[in-house]
Order: sequence, then structure tokens, then C-alpha cells
Amino acid sequence: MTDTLAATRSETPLGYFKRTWRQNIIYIGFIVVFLFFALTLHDKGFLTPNNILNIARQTAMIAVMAVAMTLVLSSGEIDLSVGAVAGLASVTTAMAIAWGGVPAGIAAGIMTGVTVGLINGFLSTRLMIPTFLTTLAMMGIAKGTAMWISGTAAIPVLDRTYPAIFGGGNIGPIPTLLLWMLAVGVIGHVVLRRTKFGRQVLAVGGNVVAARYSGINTGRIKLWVIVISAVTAALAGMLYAGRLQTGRFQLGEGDELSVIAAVVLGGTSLFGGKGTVVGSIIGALMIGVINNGLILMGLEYSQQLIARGGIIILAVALSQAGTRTNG
Amino acid sequence: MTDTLAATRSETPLGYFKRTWRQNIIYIGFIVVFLFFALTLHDKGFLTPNNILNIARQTAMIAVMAVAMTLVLSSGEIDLSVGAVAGLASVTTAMAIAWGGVPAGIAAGIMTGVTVGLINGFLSTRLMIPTFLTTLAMMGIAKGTAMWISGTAAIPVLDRTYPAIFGGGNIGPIPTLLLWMLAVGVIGHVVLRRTKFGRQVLAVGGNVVAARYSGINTGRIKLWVIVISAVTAALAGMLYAGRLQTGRFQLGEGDELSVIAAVVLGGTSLFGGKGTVVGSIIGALMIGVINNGLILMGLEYSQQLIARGGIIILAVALSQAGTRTNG
Amino acid sequence: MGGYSVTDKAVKPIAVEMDAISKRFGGVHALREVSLSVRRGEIHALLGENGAGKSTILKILRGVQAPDSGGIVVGGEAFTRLSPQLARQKGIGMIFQEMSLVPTLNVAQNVFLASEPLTPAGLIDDRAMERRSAEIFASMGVTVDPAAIVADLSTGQQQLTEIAKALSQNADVLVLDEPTSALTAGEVDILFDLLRRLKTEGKAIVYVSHRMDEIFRIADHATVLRDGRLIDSRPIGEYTLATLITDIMGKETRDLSEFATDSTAQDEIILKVEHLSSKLRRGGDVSFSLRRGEVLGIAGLLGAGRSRLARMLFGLEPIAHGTITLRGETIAIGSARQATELGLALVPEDRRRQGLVLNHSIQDNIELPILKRLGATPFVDRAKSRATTDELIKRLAIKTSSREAAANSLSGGNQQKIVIGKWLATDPDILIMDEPTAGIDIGSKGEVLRLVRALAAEGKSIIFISSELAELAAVSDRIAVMSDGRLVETIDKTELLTGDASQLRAEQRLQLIVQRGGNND
Amino acid sequence: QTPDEALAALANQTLSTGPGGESPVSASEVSLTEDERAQIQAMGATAAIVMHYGGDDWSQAQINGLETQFEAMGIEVIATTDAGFNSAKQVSDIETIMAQSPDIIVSIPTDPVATASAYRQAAEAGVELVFMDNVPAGFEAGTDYVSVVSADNYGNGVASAHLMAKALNEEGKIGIVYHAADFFVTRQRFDAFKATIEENYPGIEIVAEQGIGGPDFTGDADRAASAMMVANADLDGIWAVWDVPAEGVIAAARANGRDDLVITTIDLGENVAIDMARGGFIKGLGAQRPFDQGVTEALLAGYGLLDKEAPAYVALPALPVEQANLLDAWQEVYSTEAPASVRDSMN
Ligand SMILES: Nc1ncnc2c1ncn2[C@@H]1O[C@H](COP(=O)(O)OP(=O)(O)OP(=O)(O)O)[C@@H](O)[C@H]1O
Ligand SMILES: Nc1ncnc2c1ncn2[C@@H]1O[C@H](COP(=O)(O)OP(=O)(O)OP(=O)(O)O)[C@@H](O)[C@H]1O
Ligand SMILES: O[C@@H]1[C@@H](O)[C@@H](O)CO[C@H]1O
Ligand SMILES: [Mg+2]
Ligand SMILES: [Mg+2]
Repeated sequence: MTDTLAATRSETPLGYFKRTWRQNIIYIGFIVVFLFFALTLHDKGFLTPNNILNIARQTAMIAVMAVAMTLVLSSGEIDLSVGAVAGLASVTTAMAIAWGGVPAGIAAGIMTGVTVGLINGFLSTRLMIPTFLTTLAMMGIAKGTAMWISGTAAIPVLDRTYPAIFGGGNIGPIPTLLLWMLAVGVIGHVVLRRTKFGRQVLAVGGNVVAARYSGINTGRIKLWVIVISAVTAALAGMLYAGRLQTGRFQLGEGDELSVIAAVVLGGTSLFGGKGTVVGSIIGALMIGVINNGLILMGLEYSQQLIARGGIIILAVALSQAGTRTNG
Repeated sequence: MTDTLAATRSETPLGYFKRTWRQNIIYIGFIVVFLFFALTLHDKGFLTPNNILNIARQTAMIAVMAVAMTLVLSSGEIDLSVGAVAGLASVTTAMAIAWGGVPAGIAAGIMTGVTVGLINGFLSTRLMIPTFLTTLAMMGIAKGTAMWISGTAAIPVLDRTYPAIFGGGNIGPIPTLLLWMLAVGVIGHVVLRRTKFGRQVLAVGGNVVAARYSGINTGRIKLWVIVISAVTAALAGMLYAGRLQTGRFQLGEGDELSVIAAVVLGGTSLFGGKGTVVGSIIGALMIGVINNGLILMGLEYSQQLIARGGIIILAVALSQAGTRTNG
Repeated sequence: MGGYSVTDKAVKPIAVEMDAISKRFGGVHALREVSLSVRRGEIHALLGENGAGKSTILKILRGVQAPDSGGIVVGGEAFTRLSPQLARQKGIGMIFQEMSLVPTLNVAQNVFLASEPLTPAGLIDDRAMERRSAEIFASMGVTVDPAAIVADLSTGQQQLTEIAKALSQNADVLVLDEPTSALTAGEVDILFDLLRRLKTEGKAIVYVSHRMDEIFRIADHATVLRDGRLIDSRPIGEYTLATLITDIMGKETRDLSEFATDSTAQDEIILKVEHLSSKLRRGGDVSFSLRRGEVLGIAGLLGAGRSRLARMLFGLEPIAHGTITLRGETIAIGSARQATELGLALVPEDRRRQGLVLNHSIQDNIELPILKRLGATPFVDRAKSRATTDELIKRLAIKTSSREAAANSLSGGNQQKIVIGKWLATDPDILIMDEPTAGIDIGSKGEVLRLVRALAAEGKSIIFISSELAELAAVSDRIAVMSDGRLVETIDKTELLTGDASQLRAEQRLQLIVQRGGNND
Repeated sequence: QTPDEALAALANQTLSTGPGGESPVSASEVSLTEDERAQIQAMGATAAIVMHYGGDDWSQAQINGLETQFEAMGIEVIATTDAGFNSAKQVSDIETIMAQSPDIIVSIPTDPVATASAYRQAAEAGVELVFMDNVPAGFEAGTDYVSVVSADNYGNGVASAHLMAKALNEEGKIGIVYHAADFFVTRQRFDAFKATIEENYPGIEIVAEQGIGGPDFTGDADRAASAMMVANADLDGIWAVWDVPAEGVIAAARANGRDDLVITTIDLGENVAIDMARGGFIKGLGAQRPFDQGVTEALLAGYGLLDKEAPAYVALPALPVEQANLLDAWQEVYSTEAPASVRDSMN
């Protein structure tokens, strides 16, 4: 919340940097990691435009979900169902396209998100079941439902326009996935930083009692956040369906962890009250860059896993060095 | 924390129940679920001693890790690496047994836990990297290492005594796994409720500033908790190795979520300061009972997933009904 | 260093000496070469306006913060800094201003945190802990349930727990940073008896309070800080109220006794409450009516139900029975949001838990209840929000480096001012204030009270809950006394002041009524 | 026809047919001349291996075979990936690898539909594609890809059914632990096993079927098998879809004190081999030949580089394994002697 205001006060750029340095860890980490791969892998095509666009494409769904997850964590909640909901939405969308064309597909995908979100939200805000449990349960329910209605099979998307809009195509040289990611990111950033809703989300996550005492309908804010998360997950599922021209229950499987990791890496607190959408997207891109770079390096899968863990720790630790006194 | 003290105050049993009812949700939920299956599945052998012991056996590893995870969450931290560490320990143990027999195996397993725990703990308490990130990174590192040193192959445990002690055998009619679970549970319960260390863990999780102001070395407490979690995860891995007579990197994969779910289901707060080991074990058993019951019902895998989610929500929601006014 | 006279020195040995301590937080100089020496058998008052650096130097003494420079001598040993563990070993105990309790543990567990009694088997002896806590509370003459979870306690009870915790440590040097801000006169008396006893046992006591009467009742010596600098340090006998206030404020200030007493109450009854009782604690019964332009004070002992009443009126606690009539209409208030829309505001008693999002900025905290007014679009009009914030910072003299500073980087009193400010910004018709001046320095307290009267003069109505009877008597038009959830009596200010019109007499009469739980003779 | 006769007949035929219905060509017919080898050597070509899942001996042996043969052909393996059965991850893996423009990709699609566009991209970029087991939807042999090399999964399912019947003397009640996902090869085996039992062995009744989802296939199988044994106290045998789940079934049988339970499965992993050697629960299994499969795939990639005409569909026959032929089978499957752990367990 502070960056846009820096200019209004008399502060040197250096002072500003020092004050906000800790929040900017992820950017430094990202640059370090990127430069590292750019140097070591320049002969392996890492810097080719196509590879860079690949990274964007591969990261888009995680990034899209991470935007909504930023709101969720900022509000002090969590959503473990996003990956499974994406899978379910890919299936419902693909089935609906087969049945009634693209509009039906879009409607089905979005309705999937709304339905799941309302159930998650109702259970969490009315029945007061912790979101960790509701969304964990929903993870199983969504996956099971997706397997069940698809008979565990892949549902092909034969329509040609759908993939062009949702995830498959390009506009000029730019993949539509990148545009989706940017659009969702910008909206998320503005919502969190600039709107009354965003302020309330942060307040609810920062101190729910104080938020309630301030006249905020904390239940409704949480409900909205949960619904937004589910709808965004459904959108990610629709993008998966477009990108792979398939709906399948396994799409998005395990994404919840990558999404939360991206958000936390980006500087959002797991405990609420603090969130940055830009950081989350950079966090997602950083994971994408690491995954891409390690494969290009020719490491074995086991070595990739080790290196990825090591790099994440290193990037955070390096950028954190010297800020420890504040701990 | 209050139950042992009820007797010292003049309170009717009913009053006591009313006051602590909320903390006891899980017991009620467990009984409801158990009775439900007992009634519907009595002809399918649900209540046979063998099936009950099966449930205990299948739940033991989750329950053992859940005990330590109770401490971790109580202290306001999280450990996502437990499943992967269990897998790694199963591999190191199996390899060491092949090389130097049972004592070497036990030593290797425990050393794996200690090493991982110290790394996790060092990164989290010295470099101040959130445990969510350190242990997520460690999850990859441990899995990668296990794949790497085993060449992704299963390492057979040929020794006959090892499985008898660790997870495979029975003592009389009682599976050793059940004894391990009980032993770890009792120790965990006493540590959390009755030792200074346990009290400090709760204090650190409840209000880290207050704990520090009270002269508690909060960093050291967290370090210990993280190490205990890793060592317990390694023990779970050793039990896997005994039960399956194999070390394999996939053993324990995904367990982190089941473990945390068991603990949260049991009534421990994700936000620290509050924890119950008995609840966690019951939480683990409840998940075990549900898994078992649904398979016995003959449901398909997809239906099991849906039903499991539904039952968890139902169990929590039912037991929570009527306590909502306090929200 | 310091201003001790030679005779003093001969009598009492020094327990702690802090020498030329400096401490900065970013650009803020919290302390500049401040020295402090505390003697055994002496109660040493540490005074200064909000943000002067009192809590900071005491936290350094307790080892929870490190000084940038300077030295500390405890028990003859010199240190450049202490750790919490070390300070504790050296016999330094402290009651923190922003209570340092673990909310999820119960009272006894907090009292004995990190010094739990053990059974012969080496396990924690919870029974003994509860027993001994009960004994400590009994010796303090108060009742707090040792088995109650701290999060469920009222602010006053938490403060008592904090005191019990410090006492249980049997410290040689006992530091009390505003221990009475949430206590009523009765508990204060009890605490003072205790402190005097400890003093005769040879303990050294450092005492911080913004209540000047307390200083003159209890302190032997006073040290004054202003803007992080040591201003003066001398025996209390060398001060008068006026000189002390001048030292603290750096200028002369009027005190409460000069307060205008003319009522601004109009005829219109804006709020009428009949037989109100809470669902969470049965047996209450509150009836009163509030006029436009009136200040209704509410007095009572700790736990009398004043805060509950405030919460019920503000839609935060469910109502079992009774009616609320607002502007002639009977209404049901279901949430704080609804209450806000009806023109009510509540300055809650617990600033850290109920009042602030601590790690958000001042501006973010202030704009929270007024989001609706910050522009007609879904977007926050930040320019307007900035202007509002800046105006409140100025109006309430909030001491801060910028409106962007996180609330928890401010001193306790300044945090309290944010809470007042954020509710003033809503421009309510009815302002409920629950212990609004807790932790606020004497200069600002006068400002707040003047503000309350000014609002009343504008036609606003105020319900003013306070444990400090002097300010209640000064600011209110009428004072309601609550006891055990019931409103037992309402006294007109003119009635209190009958006979001789002294503020002090009025306060004493009020205290008698409160202690008795109503004027039932 | 007795099980033994059926098994003997199986040895000489391949039951699976290619994706386009092609009849299989034997792996022994795939080879390169010295000349061709030299030509390939000179190319300095690169290859990538894109796996679906890396968690068992089968995958490892495949990769081994590929790497061994590629090395002999002077082809550098520049990347190996593992999608963990997740098609989206596999698509990303392919895209990433394309940044290095490899000459060859050898891959097993997790999902023929979802991954098709990514493979298509690679094909259009001129990469020589060789598939294991299964090809992406809409792909034409010869134009889009070089060839597909498959184990006879159908045949292995059949073999494991006959082996089950043999161990049960063609009579009893059995359960099935299958892969609860629409994955080509595991589905084929399941279908084959079931069909073979139902058609040939009226005395054997399938009383329970349970799917497992992973990623912990062992644990899932353990729970499923335990429940089957509880619900059907008279259960005589359990079939598991590959060796990793079979290990879970073994653990369950052991825990439930069912020393007489018969288990058959597919894939000759070390653990199941040890159990079989000990005379344990595993009475028989259908082995694939993942090492040879890998070698064949590498050779076919060579065909691609040389534009030599390749058979569209190459299959390796199923290899029924019992205790009696265990050590020889190991040699055949992995091209090395069985490890001491297996040899020492033979009783
Ligand atoms: N953690 C911190 N970060 C930044 N500034 C701080 C911090 N703690 C204190 N300060 C600043 O140091 C100064 C002194 O604060 P301190 O809390 O010591 O005041 P105080 O005398 O105790 O005031 P009060 O009477 O309001 O409690 C204030 O300007 C405050 O804003
Ligand atoms: N909805 C609620 N919001 C806040 N506190 C609550 C609520 N319900 C119950 N409480 C608890 O009720 C107890 C009563 O505290 P409270 O301060 O209201 O007492 P009181 O009787 O009004 O005392 P006082 O007259 O001293 O203000 C406290 O422990 C408080 O935390
Ligand atoms: O054939 C293998 C199986 O044996 C198992 O490894 C799963 O993947 C398949 O491709
Ligand atoms: Mg202070
Ligand atoms: Mg109160």
C-alpha cells in the first residue's frame, strides 16, 4: 500500500528502497535467478523469445490462481481446492462445449467456480468450519466429481475458437495466456490496493476483531474472497482446457501448493493482513523460470527437485541477508 | 489445557461439557462416523477385530507424524516436508540395513531426520525464512535426494528382525504399529501438556512477543519443534520401510496434507497457541475410518473422494451446530 | 548522573543504573543519552508525554530491546545490553504497557509462564499453579479465575493478570509500565498497598502512569523524559503538580479542575434504552436515556458491565431482553456495520485487539470505518483519506514520523489516539467511548475531554465510560453507575457538586457511590 | 485349455494391435547396419526423454535402455523429464525441451488427447518422435512420428490372468486393484485380465474391484486390499495393475495374516521378484521388457534420423514369470543377472 505514496513525502530513493527492501525480496531473487540462467544457459535457448513465452504460458494458470490466492491469504484464509476446481472446471467446460458450443462451455466453467465458491464460502463463514478443512474436503469432492462425470477420461475440445480465446492461441506474437495473466494481474492488483473491498480484505486478515469493530461485515468479505478464488480457479481450468484442448480431472492436480508457494514467495503473509499481487505473479514466474531452466540444464528429474528447493532457499536467503536485525 | 483442572473447581459435569464442547468436536464427529459405518457395514466386516486393527495399522504413520505436527502448528509454524522426509528415511534406512544391518539402518533413519530437521530449523530460525517456504523447498530436496540415491528404485529390506520391530510384526494379537502409535502419542501428549517445553511451545505459538518478553528463547523452541517434526517423520519412514519391507521415495508422498488435516480436524489451530495431541490422533483415526468404510461400501474411487469430503464437512458441521453464537 | 541529593545517596543503595542510553528506530530518536538510576526501597516514577521514550528505556532494562549505545549496571555488573533471560536472572520483572500475555493460555499458565512449578516427576504442576495464582489474586484482593483463558478476559482482568505475573516472579526490580490504565480506583488502591509493602521489603520499583494523582500518592522520586531526552530527575517532594506538568509538557497546561461545567444538553432524547440485558451474561438490566448534546458518563467497578453495554449498543454483543429506541424508533442493532450506519461510533477499550490493525499504517486504520465516505466509486479516494488522516494527526497531536508508519511502531498513548481519531472521522451522532483516555498523557487528555465537550456543544451525544472518576466528574453532564450488569443509579453533575463545588469532593463522593454499588442509603 | 497351455501359446504371439490397428512387428526386426550407425554418429544428434511417471523399475529400465543405446549411437541425451501422470506438466516439459531444439524426442504420452498439440508442435518443428506404448490422438505413423514401441500390455494382462488361474487351480474368489485413471496401458491390462478370467475360468469369481488414484499407489493399494480381505473373508487372490500397487497388496496380506493369498501383477520389479523368489504371495506376473523396449526405441529414432522406413508398430511379447523361470526372466528383461537380493531369496 505504501509504494504509490512514497512520492508524496520527502524521502530519498535510497531511503525508500531501504524501507521497502524487505518487501521486495522476491524481485531481487527473481532477477538473480533469471540472470543466473541467462548466463549459464544462453547457448541452450533459454533467452530465445519462444522460450520466454513458454515460461509465461506454463506459468499463466498458476499466476492467475495466485492472484486470487493473494486475496485469500490476505484475508487470513486459505484455499486448498483451487487445483481440483481447475480440473473440474476443465471437465465441465469441455463437456458443455461438446453439448452446446462455446457459450455453454464458458457458462459451465464459470458456474462451476461460482457453485464451488458459494459452498466453500457458506461452510466457512456460516458454519464456521476453518477454510483449511472446507477447502481440503472440497479438493476431494471436486476431483471426485470430475472423475465421475468424465469417467476419468479426457474430454476433447474439438471447437476451434475456444482454444484460440482461452489459452491456446496467440494475438500477433503474444500468447493469449499471457494476456489473461496480465489482465487478471492488473485487476487483482487494483482491487487489492485501490478499492474499498481490497482495504477490507486486508483489514479482516490483519485483525478480524478490529475489522468487525470498525463496521466491516467480515463474513461477507470472506465469502466474497472465497468465491473469487473459486471462480478464478475455474478460469484457470478453462485456460487449461483451451491450452490442452482437453478437459481432464488431473489438470491442475497439485497446483494448490505451487500457487500458495508463489504467493508466499511473493511476500504475502500466510497469517493475513499483508498481500501483494505483483509479488505473487513474480513468485509464480520465478518458479516457472526455475522449472524451465533446470530442464534445459539437462538435469535428471531427481536433481531438478533438489536444485529447485535449493534455489528457492538460496534466493530468499540471499535477499534476506542483512535484514535479520529486524527479526 | 484445562481439562485436567476441571476437578479442582466446583463445576457440574454438564457445565464442564458445555464449556469444553467445542474443543471436543472431533470426538463427537469420530463417534458419529464410527457408529454410522458400524451400522451400515456390520455385514461387511467393518467391526471385525481384524478390520479395526487394519485401520490402526493404516493410520499409524499419519498418526505418528500428526503428533509432532501438533507441536509444529501449536508453535505457529508448519512443516510441509514430513511426507518426503518419511520417504527419504525409508530409503536411507533400507540402504543402511543392506549395508550394515539393523543398527546401521536405525542410525541412518534417525540421522536423516536430525539432518533434515537441523537444516529446516536453521533456515527458519536463523535466516528467518518462513517455515512454509523452507519446508516446501525441503520437500523437493528430500524427494529428489531419495530418488537420486535409490536410482528411483525400491530398496528391499531383506532382514527379518527389522520389520518385526518397525511396523511389520505383532506382539501377541497387537500390531507393533499400534504400539508405536500409542507410544508416540503418549509421549507427545505429556510433552505438550505437562512439560515446560510443551508450555513454551504453546506460548511461542500463542504470542511470540509475549513469549520472548517472558524470557523464553523463542528461536530455540522453534528449532526444537522443527527438529522433532523431522525426526518423527523419519520414524514414520522407518515404519513404512518395516511395514512394506522396502525403502522407496514414494512412501509417504502426499502425507503432509493428510497429517495436517488430521491435526486441524483434531482441534489444533493453524495459527498457533492451541494444540491437542489426542485430538490429532483421533483426527488421523477418523480419516482412516472414513477411508476404510468407504472402500468397504464398495464405492468407486471417484465416489470415495466425494463421500470423504462430504463426511468430513458433515462431521465437523454437525458437531459445530449450536456453538455458532460465540463466533 | 541524575539529580540525587547527597542525603538520599547515603540511605538507599542503587539497584539499577542505566547510563547514557540511546536508541533509534529508523529516523526516530526514541532515546538520546538518557540515564536513569533506581534505588532499592524506592518507588521511582518515570514520566513524560506520549512518545517521550518511557516504554523504550524500560524495555531496554528488561532486555527485550537492545540499546544503540550506553551501559546498564545491574547488581554491580556492567552490560552493554541485556537479554530477556538475563534480565530475568538479574531480578528484573516488568509489567508491559501492551500486555504481554499469551491469549490462548489460561490465567495461571500465564502467571507462571517460563517459571512453572514442577511435580517431583519433573512435570508441570497445573494444580499448584492454579492454587498459587488464586493465592496471589487473593493477596491482591481481587478475583480473577485462574482457569479462565486470557483471550476471554476483559482488559482490566488482563491487567490484573499481568500484575500477578510480575509479582509471582518476586523480582528485586519491579517495572510497571502503566499498570493502572484499565483499573478502577479500588484496584488501584490495592495495587498501591502492595507496592508500598514491596518497597519496605527493599525492592526497587519503577512506575509509569499518566494519572498525576497516582504519582503524588505513591512515588518517592520522579524522572521526566521529553522527546527522548532526560529533562529532570528529583525527589517527588521537590515537585508541585504545576511544576511537574510543566516539566512533562515543556509548557504550562491547565488541569482538569478548570473544566467548564455548563451543560449543553438539549431537550430531544436521541437514545433511550430500557431494561437491556446481554445474552452472554444474564441478569443485567440497564435503562437510561440520552439527550442530544449530552455527555453521559458511566462509572462502575471492574466487571460491572460497562463495556458489555457499549458492545450491545454497537451491535457486537447479542441482546437477551430490552429495547433500544433511537430517535424515537425502536431498533434492533445486529452488527457494528448497522450501528455505524445508524450514526453510532464506539471507541473500544482494548486498542490493540479491538481498535487497530496493528501492522497497518495510521492512514489505513483511520480510513477503515469511513470507507463509504471516501468517494462514491468502489475505489478509495486516497487523497481525501490522506487529508483526513493528516488533519486528525494534527488535531490529536499524534506523534509519528509519517501517516505511513505502522500503528504498532507508535507509543501506547499515540496508538490510543489513532483509535479515537478513526471514530471521530465518522462524525457520529452518538459517540460511545470506552476508556478513551487510557494511556493518554495529561496534556492530550485535556484535549480529548475538551473535544468531547465541543462535540456535545455541536449537538452530538456522548456515552463516556471511564474508570478514572476525576475525568468522569469533569466531562459528564450526568453519571450513570453500573454494578453487576445493572445500571443502579444516575447522578446529575449539579447534584454531585452541591455544597462546595470542588472537583475533588465530587470525585470522592462518586467513588463512594461506585464502591457501594449504588447510592442505596 | 489349461493355464499352462494358454501361457505357452502366448509366448509366440502378441495380442495388442497398434493405434491404427497395425499388426505388430517384432523388435528383433529393428536394427541398424554398421554403416548406418556411423552415419548417425557423425550427425552429433541430441535426444530428449519425456516420461509420464518415473516412480518404478519399469521407467528406470526404459531410460536405461534408451541411454545405453543412444550412447552407442553417439547421440547425446540433453533432457529427461517426469510428469507425475499430469498432462499439463508433460505439455510444459515438451515445450521447454523444444527450446533446445533436440533432434529426437522419445516419449510416453500421459494422455493421448491433452498432449497432442504439444507433440504436434514438436513434429512440425521437425523433431523425430518415437513413442512408448501409446500415441497422441490424430497422429499418423510415418508422417507425424517414426514409430511406437509397445510392450504387449494386453498380452501381459492375459498372462497374469492365466497365472492367477494356475495358482488357484482355476477356482476361487479374487479381487482386482486397478488404476483409477484413463491411462492407456493400465486400462489395457485391466481389460485383458478381466476378460481372460471371465471367458476362460468359470470357477473363478471376481468379487471385488477397487481403483486407486495415487500418488501413493502402494498405500492406496494396501488400504484397498485390506478392505477386500475384510469384506470377503474367503478371498483367494488379488490382481494388481503393476508392481508398485502389488507391494501394497503384499503388505495388506501380510498384516491380515493371509499367508495363502495369491497375487499376480505386471512388471518384474525387484521387490515383487524377491517375494516370488521367497515363495511368497506373488505367484506369477507378466513381465514387460522395458530395457529392450528402450533400446528398440533408440534404434527407431535412428531410423528417423536416416529417413529409413520404419515399422509403424513394434511390440515386445509378454513374458510370463513364475518362480521357476524367475532368474532367467530377469536376465531377459534387464539384460543383467538378477541381483543378489533376488538370487539369495530363492528357496
Ligand atoms: N518498534 C518501534 N518502531 C518504530 N518506532 C518506535 C518503536 N517503538 C517505539 N518507537 C518510537 O519511539 C518513541 C518512543 O516510544 P515509547 O513507546 O518509548 O513512548 P512512551 O514514552 O512509552 O509513550 P506512551 O506514554 O505513549 O506509552 C515514539 O516516537 C515511538 O513512535
Ligand atoms: N462478543 C464479544 N466481544 C468481546 N468480548 C466478549 C464478547 N463476548 C464476551 N466477551 C468477553 O466478556 C467479558 C466481559 O468483559 P467486559 O469488559 O465487557 O466486562 P464488563 O463487565 O463490561 O466490565 P467493565 O465494566 O469493567 O467494562 C470479557 O472477558 C470479554 O472478552
Ligand atoms: O507400463 C508402465 C507400468 O508398468 C507402470 O510403470 C505405470 O506406467 C506404465 O507405463
Ligand atoms: Mg509507553
Ligand atoms: Mg471495560
